[in-house]
Amino acid sequence: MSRMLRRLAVASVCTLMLFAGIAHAQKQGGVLRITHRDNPPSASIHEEATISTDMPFMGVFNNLVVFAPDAKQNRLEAVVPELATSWKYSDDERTLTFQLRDGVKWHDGKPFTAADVKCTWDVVSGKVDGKMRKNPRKTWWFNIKDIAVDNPLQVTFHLNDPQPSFLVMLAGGFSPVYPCHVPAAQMRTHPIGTGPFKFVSFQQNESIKLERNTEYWKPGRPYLDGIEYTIIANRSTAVLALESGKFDMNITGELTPELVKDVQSHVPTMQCVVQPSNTQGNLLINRDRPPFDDAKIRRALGLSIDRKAFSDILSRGVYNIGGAMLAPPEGIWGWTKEFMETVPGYGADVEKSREEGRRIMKELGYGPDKMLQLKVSTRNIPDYRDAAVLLIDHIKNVYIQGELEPLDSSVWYARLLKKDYAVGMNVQGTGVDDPDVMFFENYTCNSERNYTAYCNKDLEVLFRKQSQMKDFEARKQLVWQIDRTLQEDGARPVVFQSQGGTCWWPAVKGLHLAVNSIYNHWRFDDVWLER
Amino acid sequence: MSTTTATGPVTHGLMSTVWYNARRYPLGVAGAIIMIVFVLSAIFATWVAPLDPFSTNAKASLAAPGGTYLMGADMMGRDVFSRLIHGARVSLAVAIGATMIGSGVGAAVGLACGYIGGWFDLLVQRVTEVFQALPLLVMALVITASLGPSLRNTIIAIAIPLIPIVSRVIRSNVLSLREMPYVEAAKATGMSEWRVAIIHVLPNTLAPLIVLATAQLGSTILTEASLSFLGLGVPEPYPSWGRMLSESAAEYVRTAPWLVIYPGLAISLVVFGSNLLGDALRDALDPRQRD
Amino acid sequence: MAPVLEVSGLTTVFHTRRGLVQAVQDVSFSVEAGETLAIVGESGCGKTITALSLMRLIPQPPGEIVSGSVKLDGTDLLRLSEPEMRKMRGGKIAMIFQEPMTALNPLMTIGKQITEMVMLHDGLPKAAARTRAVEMLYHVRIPEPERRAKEYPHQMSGGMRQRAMIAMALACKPKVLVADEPTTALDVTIQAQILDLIGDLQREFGTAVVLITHDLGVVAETAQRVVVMYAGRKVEEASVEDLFANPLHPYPRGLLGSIPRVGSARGLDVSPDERLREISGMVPALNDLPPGCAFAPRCTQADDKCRSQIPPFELKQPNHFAACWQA
Amino acid sequence: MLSYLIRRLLLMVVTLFGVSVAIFLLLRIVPGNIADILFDSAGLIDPAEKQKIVADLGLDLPLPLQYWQWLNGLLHGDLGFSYVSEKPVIDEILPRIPITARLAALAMIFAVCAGVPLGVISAVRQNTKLDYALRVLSLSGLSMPSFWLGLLILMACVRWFGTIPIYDRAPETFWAWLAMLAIPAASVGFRSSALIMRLTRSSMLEVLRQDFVRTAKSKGLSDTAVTYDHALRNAVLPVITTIGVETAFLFGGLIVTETVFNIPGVARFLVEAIRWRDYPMVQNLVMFIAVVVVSVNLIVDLLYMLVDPRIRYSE
Repeated sequence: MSRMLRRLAVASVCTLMLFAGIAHAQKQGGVLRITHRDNPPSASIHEEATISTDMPFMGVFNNLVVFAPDAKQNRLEAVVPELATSWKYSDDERTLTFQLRDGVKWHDGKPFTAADVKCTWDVVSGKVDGKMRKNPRKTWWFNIKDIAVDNPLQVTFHLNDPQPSFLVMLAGGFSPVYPCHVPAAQMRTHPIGTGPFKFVSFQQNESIKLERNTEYWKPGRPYLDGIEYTIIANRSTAVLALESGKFDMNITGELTPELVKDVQSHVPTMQCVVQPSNTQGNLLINRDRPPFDDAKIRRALGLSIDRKAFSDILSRGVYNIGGAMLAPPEGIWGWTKEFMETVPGYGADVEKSREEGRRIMKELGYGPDKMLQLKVSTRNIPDYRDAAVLLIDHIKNVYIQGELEPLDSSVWYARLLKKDYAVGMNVQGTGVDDPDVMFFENYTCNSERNYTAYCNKDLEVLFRKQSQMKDFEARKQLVWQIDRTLQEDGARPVVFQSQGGTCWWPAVKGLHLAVNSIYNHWRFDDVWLER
Repeated sequence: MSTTTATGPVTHGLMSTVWYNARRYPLGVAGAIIMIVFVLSAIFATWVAPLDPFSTNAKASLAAPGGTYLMGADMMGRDVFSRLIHGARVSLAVAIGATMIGSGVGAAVGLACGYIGGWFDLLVQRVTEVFQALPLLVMALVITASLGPSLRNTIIAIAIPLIPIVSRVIRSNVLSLREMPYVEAAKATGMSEWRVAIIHVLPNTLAPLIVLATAQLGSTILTEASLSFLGLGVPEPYPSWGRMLSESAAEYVRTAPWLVIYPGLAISLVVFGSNLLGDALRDALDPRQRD
Repeated sequence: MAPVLEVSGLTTVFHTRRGLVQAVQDVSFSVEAGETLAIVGESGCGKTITALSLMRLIPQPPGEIVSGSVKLDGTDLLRLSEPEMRKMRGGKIAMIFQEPMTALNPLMTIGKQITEMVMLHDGLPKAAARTRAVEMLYHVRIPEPERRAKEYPHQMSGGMRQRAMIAMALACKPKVLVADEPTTALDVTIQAQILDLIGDLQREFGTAVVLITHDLGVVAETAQRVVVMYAGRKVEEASVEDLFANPLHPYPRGLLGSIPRVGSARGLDVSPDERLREISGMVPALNDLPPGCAFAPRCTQADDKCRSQIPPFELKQPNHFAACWQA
Repeated sequence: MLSYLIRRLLLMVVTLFGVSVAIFLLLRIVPGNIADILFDSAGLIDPAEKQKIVADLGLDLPLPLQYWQWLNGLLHGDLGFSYVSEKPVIDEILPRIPITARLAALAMIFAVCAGVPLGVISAVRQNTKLDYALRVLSLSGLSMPSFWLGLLILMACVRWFGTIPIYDRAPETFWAWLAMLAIPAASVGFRSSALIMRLTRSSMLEVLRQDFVRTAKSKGLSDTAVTYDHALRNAVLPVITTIGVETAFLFGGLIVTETVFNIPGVARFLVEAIRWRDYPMVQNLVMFIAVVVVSVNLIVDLLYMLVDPRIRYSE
């Protein structure tokens, strides 16, 4: 009864606020409380590749450029200035010059200059050893030839080739400007930025606290007095805590579509968004080890997969189906449905594909009585394991008897490196929805994240070609073709493209999420609390 | 006080002994029945389970209990009931495996300590104290972490902390048995130490060993469940009860509570059964500890 | 002189899983002030149950006193309510147990254990009760009673503990003292001291003593009259002199025979041919008694009558009763 | 008495030394180290960079040297730095101890307050319906995994209150602490209380059969006086020992309970540290646990001496 009343009260207050919101200006004050899913490996965004670090610490920093806060889709056209006031390409599009904002100060009081920009990208592109423990996005910056400090307020990036996507990568949440004078070790534990929020504390497995940067360069911002993340590993506990009103929102993309439905049925006023997390499940097939050195078996394996069933089971049919690039309408570069149906293994009639798969296997001497026995390795994490369990169930249809081999996280990459696996189930995220990021990070011969060591020099030429193309439509067509080749080659067959839910109370205002990435909108300088 | 009760039960063979004890310990019988059902369903899981515990089904995802899915289905559309029955294998394997290894090695160490004594006993005592300075779960946690998650390693991880528990009891038992008149008498007749140990002492430590082992059976199942709950126990593809519970706990406490309730119920019931049986066995075999 | 304690027709049974066990059947006796009555028998003959029945300390269930009366100064203890009986226990009728090692609370000082009782029955304040406790310890000839009162049972020897036990039992000057094998667990040298002590105190306080023992030597030294029990029944009752001189029932005859030179200290004569004669066989299980005389299976003189009919307990000679067809 | 204490303390040192060697070695068998884990979170494979981290942290040094460095630091009060947070270990552990300590204390208080009286009742009313009910209750307490009980409580809270008790920030007042920790403490203490109850019951039954209880009755004491003044004191002796052993066991329960209720205590932290292969953290936490367990056992033994004159005077 009291719960009903409370809900009613909340609902009516929210309705009131909805109307009031139009009339009232943004409100100053309040601490935004967010549930966090796990312990971030460190506070240094440049060293990590997880939303666990990206979301809570993005507010500490600024980029040179960002995606416009209210942009629905993260793309080149949405890039706007941040620490850079403007940018200019040279005529050959091989130099990119940024004018920098004057009077910006780091949280420790030191002034921000062009040297900091050079420092940052010298390190992340691998030109200088910045004492970082790891540098997961080195491949993003393959095109940087040199960075020149023209004067304290002007910096120039010299590129090897024209690259329209360069700005897109600079605009992502994973590309903050780091202070030159702060050592990498400190950035991991007590980051210093120019952003709207200052770092206060990071208690392992407990909480992350940020407070308002009163000297933020953007006048009147941020509105919030601070942001607090509380780490709650158990997802249902986190949801209940959110619903109880102890928190304002949850870490982005962490709720399953099922949970989002549940939350909204209990708290109808809760604002929820389910969107692609730009995370995909894909198969790592060891093509050096028999029998997968035989392209036919790789193909048969690919034909057994019912991507619709993956989507249905893992997300009640919400997950996108596509190739390496995120499928439209959310994704920019993904195949259209029509194109996809022409790709082998993506046909609408799964039974037909499986029939074809069985035929291939029979030719090779396998059958219901002589199943191919193999191990399906995966990380011992529910997301990975669930997908692997489904995979094992699917490949049964083409006479392959898979046995799950869950590996401890500490062992997983070591095994990949040693190529000690037959089939691996892998789940991975990508920071920005862009072919340059996707292809260079995962499919170039020498990338550290190219787990299968798939190496196709001809295709790599095409990677570079598309990267330099200015014409969007033409580039997209090429990307589709590349993606198709990748899937046909079984480089890393993509099984599903995940979506995740984010919920927040209506009192949280000014929050914008993009549809094709969860990593890039957590500056929080426009967000305010209406209560 | 002079005894007024009559002499022991008149036994006419094994069956009547069983029947007599069954009448005396009805709770023990209940425990035995639970354990028998548990063991049988573990052994004959393939025939008992109505559905394939590994087969996924998009249409049955999170089906509520009832109909085809007696205890509902999990997210993958796998039948919870069938998975529980197959999960009994894991629990049984861990319970029997860890208890046997733990009791076997523990008994051997205990006997050796009681008999060899001296520096050996002293050394083992210190090692035992090291083990006892750490909670069982912490010990098992570190061991599974260091060996990696697998059924075999889980068994080892749970068995190792059992060894000192068992060896201590057996040791003190041996020490007291050595002072027993009939053992002294046997020695007086010129029997060798080892003959005495095997003929007179060993059989007499068997009863406390059985009692102790049965009592540990339940706790090993609980430890396995806890390890699995923390993500360090028996991994997929074996459907372990603890892991079934832990994964559902993260997600379905509210949307699909049957995924949390039934695995927990299965664990509790089996441990309850083994405790009942253990109590009855203790009463029957070890009169000194009788209530 | 009227007897202080008059027991008649006392019958105590135990309800066990294997049926009803008749632990004590129709036992009667009486004791006068200052007198010592010994109840003798092998273990399992029901003498301890008799003693506990007098105190109403039979665990209930499974035990039950089904009939009879235990009159203490004319009051039937068996008819008292439990609170009334509590006032009697320790106050009017006290008991000493066989095992001084275990009969005292190991976590309480000796003094406290006596004090507790004195306070309860005589309503004395704590200090006075304590003084009495020390006095009693002095009475039982414990050296340094002040210091000993502060000690715990485990700090004392067996004999000391039994003295303390006696001190406790007699602290409230009970009319009747039930002593259940008070010396069995003690060394022979201590045994005599304890028996002397009981005798001395008995004279001093005029207490009636019911002495339960299996040791005929003890009987000969301390008791005036003897009741012999077998399988829960009285089989013979007589004065010590009469019994030792002329045991009527074959059981006591056997008992006397099994210990040599018994009673020689008091000049009682035991015929040489009856010495060292063992009683073969075992005391029968009380739930599985033979139909006739319970002793018949072990009796060399038993005939068919003995095996089929229970002999009545009757006067065979002046002041000498027995239950035997052959006597 | 003093020599006994010294002997015990020396043995404690030996035990702790053994623990330190054991945990040190166990951790080094673990496949994968902190570098693997760090790279794992970034999805990277780069043996060269990993090697750099390993060298930075001194993990490539010979084991005896690594052990000596740790032990030497430990003896000088320097616990080193966490591999993950790169903060001093002491700063990570210290703030978490009070939370776990409060939870454990509350659980133990609950266990004793519920276990001992119920055990006594069960023993005094042996073989009555109440006794059977209590025995089944205690047995089910021993049979239920504490995390499941915790989850059931959470589910009940969701069902009836629509929300759950969750540790979202440190409570400020004593009562707030109590409110926060009561439910987790009860769910973890239930097992201990069941154990204590069983033990009290059987110990009580045994004591009630002993001669001195009969003596006490023969003195005319009331049942209450016999039960509480004489029997109970003797019956709690083995219970005290169990409380010591159970304190060690309780910690295991705390690991899962802190996980279920999201309490940022030491116990849950240990699991995370193991997961991260954060050697300094795991080593020092385990040592801390061992010190606590060993000390509790010593305290219990001393307490035992205090209560039981037989032991007190024989030493």
